[in-house]
Amino acid sequence: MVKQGIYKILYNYALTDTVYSMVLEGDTSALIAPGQFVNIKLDGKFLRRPISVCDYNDKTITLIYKVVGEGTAQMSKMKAGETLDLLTGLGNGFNPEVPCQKPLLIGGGVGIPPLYNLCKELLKLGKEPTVILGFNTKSEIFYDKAFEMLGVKVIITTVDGSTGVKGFVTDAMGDDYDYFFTCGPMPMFKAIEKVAKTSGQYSFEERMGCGFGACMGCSCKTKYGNKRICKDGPVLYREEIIW
Amino acid sequence: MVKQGIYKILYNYALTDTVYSMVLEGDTSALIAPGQFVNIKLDGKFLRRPISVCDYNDKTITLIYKVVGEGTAQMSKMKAGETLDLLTGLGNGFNPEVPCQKPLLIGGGVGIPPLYNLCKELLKLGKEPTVILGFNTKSEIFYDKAFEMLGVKVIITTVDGSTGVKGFVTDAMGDDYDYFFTCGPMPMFKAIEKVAKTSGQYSFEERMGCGFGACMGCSCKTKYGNKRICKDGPVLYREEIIW
Amino acid sequence: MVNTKVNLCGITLDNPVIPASGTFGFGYEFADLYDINRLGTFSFKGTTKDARFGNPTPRIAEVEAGMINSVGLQNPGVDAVIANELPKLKQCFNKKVMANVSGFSIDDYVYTCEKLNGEDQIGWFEVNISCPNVHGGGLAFGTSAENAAAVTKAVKKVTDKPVIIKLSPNVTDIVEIAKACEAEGADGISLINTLLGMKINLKTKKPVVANKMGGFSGPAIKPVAVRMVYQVYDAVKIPIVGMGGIQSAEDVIEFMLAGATAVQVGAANLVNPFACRDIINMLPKTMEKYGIKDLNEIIGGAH
Amino acid sequence: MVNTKVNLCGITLDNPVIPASGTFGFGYEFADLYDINRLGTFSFKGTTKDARFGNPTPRIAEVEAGMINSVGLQNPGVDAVIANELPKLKQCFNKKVMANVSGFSIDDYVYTCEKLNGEDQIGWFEVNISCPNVHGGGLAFGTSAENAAAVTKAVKKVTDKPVIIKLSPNVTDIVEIAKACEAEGADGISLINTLLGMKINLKTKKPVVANKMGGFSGPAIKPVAVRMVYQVYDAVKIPIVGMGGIQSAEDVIEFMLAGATAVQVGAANLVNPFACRDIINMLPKTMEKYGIKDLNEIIGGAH
Repeated sequence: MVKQGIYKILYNYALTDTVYSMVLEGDTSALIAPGQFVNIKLDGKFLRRPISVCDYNDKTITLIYKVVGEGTAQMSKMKAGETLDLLTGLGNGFNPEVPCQKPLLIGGGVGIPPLYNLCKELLKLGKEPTVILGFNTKSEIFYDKAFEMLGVKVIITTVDGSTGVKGFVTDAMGDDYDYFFTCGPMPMFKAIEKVAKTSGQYSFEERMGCGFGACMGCSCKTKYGNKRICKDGPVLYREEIIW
Repeated sequence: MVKQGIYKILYNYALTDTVYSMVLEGDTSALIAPGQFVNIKLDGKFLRRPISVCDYNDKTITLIYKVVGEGTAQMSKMKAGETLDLLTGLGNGFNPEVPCQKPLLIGGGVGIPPLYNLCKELLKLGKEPTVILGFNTKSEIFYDKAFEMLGVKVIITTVDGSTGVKGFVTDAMGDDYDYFFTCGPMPMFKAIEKVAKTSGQYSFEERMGCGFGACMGCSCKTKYGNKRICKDGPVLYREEIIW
Repeated sequence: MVNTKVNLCGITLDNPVIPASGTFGFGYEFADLYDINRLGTFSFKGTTKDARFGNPTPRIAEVEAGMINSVGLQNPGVDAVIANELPKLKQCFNKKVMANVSGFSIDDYVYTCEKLNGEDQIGWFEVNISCPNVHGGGLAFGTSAENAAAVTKAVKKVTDKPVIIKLSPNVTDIVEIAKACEAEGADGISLINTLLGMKINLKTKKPVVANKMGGFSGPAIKPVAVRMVYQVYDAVKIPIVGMGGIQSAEDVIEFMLAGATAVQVGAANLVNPFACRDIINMLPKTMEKYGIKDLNEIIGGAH
Repeated sequence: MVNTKVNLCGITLDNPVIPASGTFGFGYEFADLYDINRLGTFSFKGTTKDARFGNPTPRIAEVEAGMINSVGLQNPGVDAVIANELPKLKQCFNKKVMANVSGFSIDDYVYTCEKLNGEDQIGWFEVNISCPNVHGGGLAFGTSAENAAAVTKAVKKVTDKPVIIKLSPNVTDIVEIAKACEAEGADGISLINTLLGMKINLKTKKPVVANKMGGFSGPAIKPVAVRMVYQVYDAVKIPIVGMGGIQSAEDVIEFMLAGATAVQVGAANLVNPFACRDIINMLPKTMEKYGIKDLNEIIGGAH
């Protein structure tokens, strides 16, 4: 269920040249699954900015965002103590309770953050996730250590080979997995779709109007009818997706 | 000549329930006469807010403004250290160098502030100004002490008689003056016009577009052709005004 | 105590605030967020004869003080609306709803309205003759007085419910079109629909929305909307439902002063799903601030 | 090094940035602020046959992301422009200026253009057929293709200078009007003039501007302007001068991608008298950011 509230910034700092981590304090009760997102009102901007939730507990929400335009640039300049108006509890997140034991978590760039809370949930369920994090180059790498601290196997791929496996996430997938969860850019999804051998869940991005299912701005066709990325997604099962 | 610049707020505090004083630090070189004004850009507002200059020196500008709408309400919440984008040096101010020895300065409400710097200029020229400050009631009174500290005679009028002369500024004008300078609401101007026995200068208000003479938003007809309140005014000589 | 009740074509609204079509679905999804019976009513998602997926994505662009959408009338079609949506709405909404209908021919409008006419939940028809997103005729109805009149006439024949015609602002003479609809028996006029707008992405150097142009809404368009409500109020006797950039109780009052009997809130709902509730909450206090005891007194007050 | 030079109807502009008529007077007052020769050119204050005081005050209202004005073509009349304004301009501006002219009859336009035609300082005529502020005919020319064509034809007969027709956006079909002007020999189209808008003061409960309605401009109207430039570019071969809410070098590029050869900056000048200088300063860097070497390459690039 959607909630609106005012959240206080506790931390806001750069992880790389363009990727920032923001920790917000406030009501987190609307968050019920990994892979959900919040929608942020910024001064002077008409529409809210949807940002996926990296992690949350009963008091704080961690967002990891990339500066891609004016809105996120504005966010990156905010200081601890300032407040933001958020809609929380948005989206139909990942379902970690699917039958599997050795899931792959495949993240590309800013698609990585929502996999973090998912990874924690999978570990709680006694599963043994392996995480593949894809970047263009070494300087863009973030959150690899955070995943390692969860005690899971982390494989890094870089397009230029500056760290880890040279190439794309698909070059590191192997076949020792029984399910996959992924979030990242569309070309990565299409590459995964070609080689994946199991069921899985994809978390999609689309330009949204409202973020809570009202405007039909982010509709897509699936094998089981029209869905709204913001409300019925952003996570869709591999089986329902029309590519 | 118009200058644009960024000014730092040194002080911003309430003088009454609705009237505030703001002292700004920055380039004041464009200010050349009492009765000029600045035009202030506020976040989220398209047009600037024109505010008359109460006083200035080589480092600071003092503005006294009344909260009358969203823009001025926003200004009233700003803190020392914050900055504002100002156009300065706007308007054709009072001319204190007219032949007179005992001028009256007549201010009504937020028309009072520009008379302060004028009063200082008149004193420098060796003249003996008397100041009449008109208010509705005692709680609205401000800047009477500031004028008194200049060593001039200050007469306060209040409509309800709660302080000073009961009535309007015209009830305190008497006839011991040889010129007048006034700034205030239109009904006050019309009352003064009826009783004034000398030449004088009126400082007008009009809803402005630009504040520097470009848009013709604040034009008025005078006996000597069309004038722009923002650029040819805000101060007009009694002799040219068409009422 | 102030009075916020207004009468829209014979039906009393507890307040004049109506979520606009396309920003409130079929209502029931919002019932989780607050009691939607607090609304005056709402206008449901634009419904057509057949189901429509609408336009390709991206469908949304943000602009200064507003947005552009090119959803393209995505809806499940009138039969599914009757079979699935209205029964779900009945569970959480005990007022009359406004049925927003669109079509691509006069027969389409007639078909959809005739089907919906039997539904007791529906209080009014709001006939959208102005959606700028759909190719092939949808545009034409709203941009000529003759076509607007023809739709009005045809729809009036198949329903006894009040028929409100929703006008496009993308016209030279909004007054002429409103008068033509009134002459054919329209019970009300709602305006404005979205302005036709475009935004270009400097990185891709192409229009942001896939359909190139889309409907431009939000506070940016309010001055055009207020002006058109004001103009139409001078020309017709039937009530006006005003809309275009409303996001506060002040805005509601501004539109009513211009001549609106009720108002719709569109884009603001997409920024804040509680927008209409918040506006309704603020309305009495705002009325008091401006010395208004009864909203009915201010309708057209700026004339 | 990027190229910002463009050719507007046979005259090369150093850059495509032109202060819009009514926001830059006759130029010379701005010469105190910066060297106005840095501009592409500017369009001078709308000039009519006779001197006009214009509309009563208040003439200005602020709205979300924009403003409403009802100045009503205040100007000293064509004779005074020639006698007083152009000589003053000559002291500080060595480029060709764009002569914006308005009228209330075809004879008015012809009279004013004929008088100005002998002035060497003038490079182009910009014929305003769309100012929404003036009662009595001014509106009509811009809202019908026939009248727009008639003005074009008449003005073309009395001048060999390029004639740019400035169109009103308050029309159903902007393309039809642009094509009608082109057919009668217009050398260029400039658009958009202001939208017709209104704001009501909740305290007085009356319209803010004395004339009730006025011309609505500013960033709020940019999506409508970009859309119309895009539509007209598809329909005519003559160059387009785009305007409507431009306040940055990015906006200049957006309008050029839509199809503009040059652009005008209006309301932004009233917020910042240095706006055009600042935009011109930012243009090369902004072009580099978006990989643009020559502005001529991007004209109409979004199509």
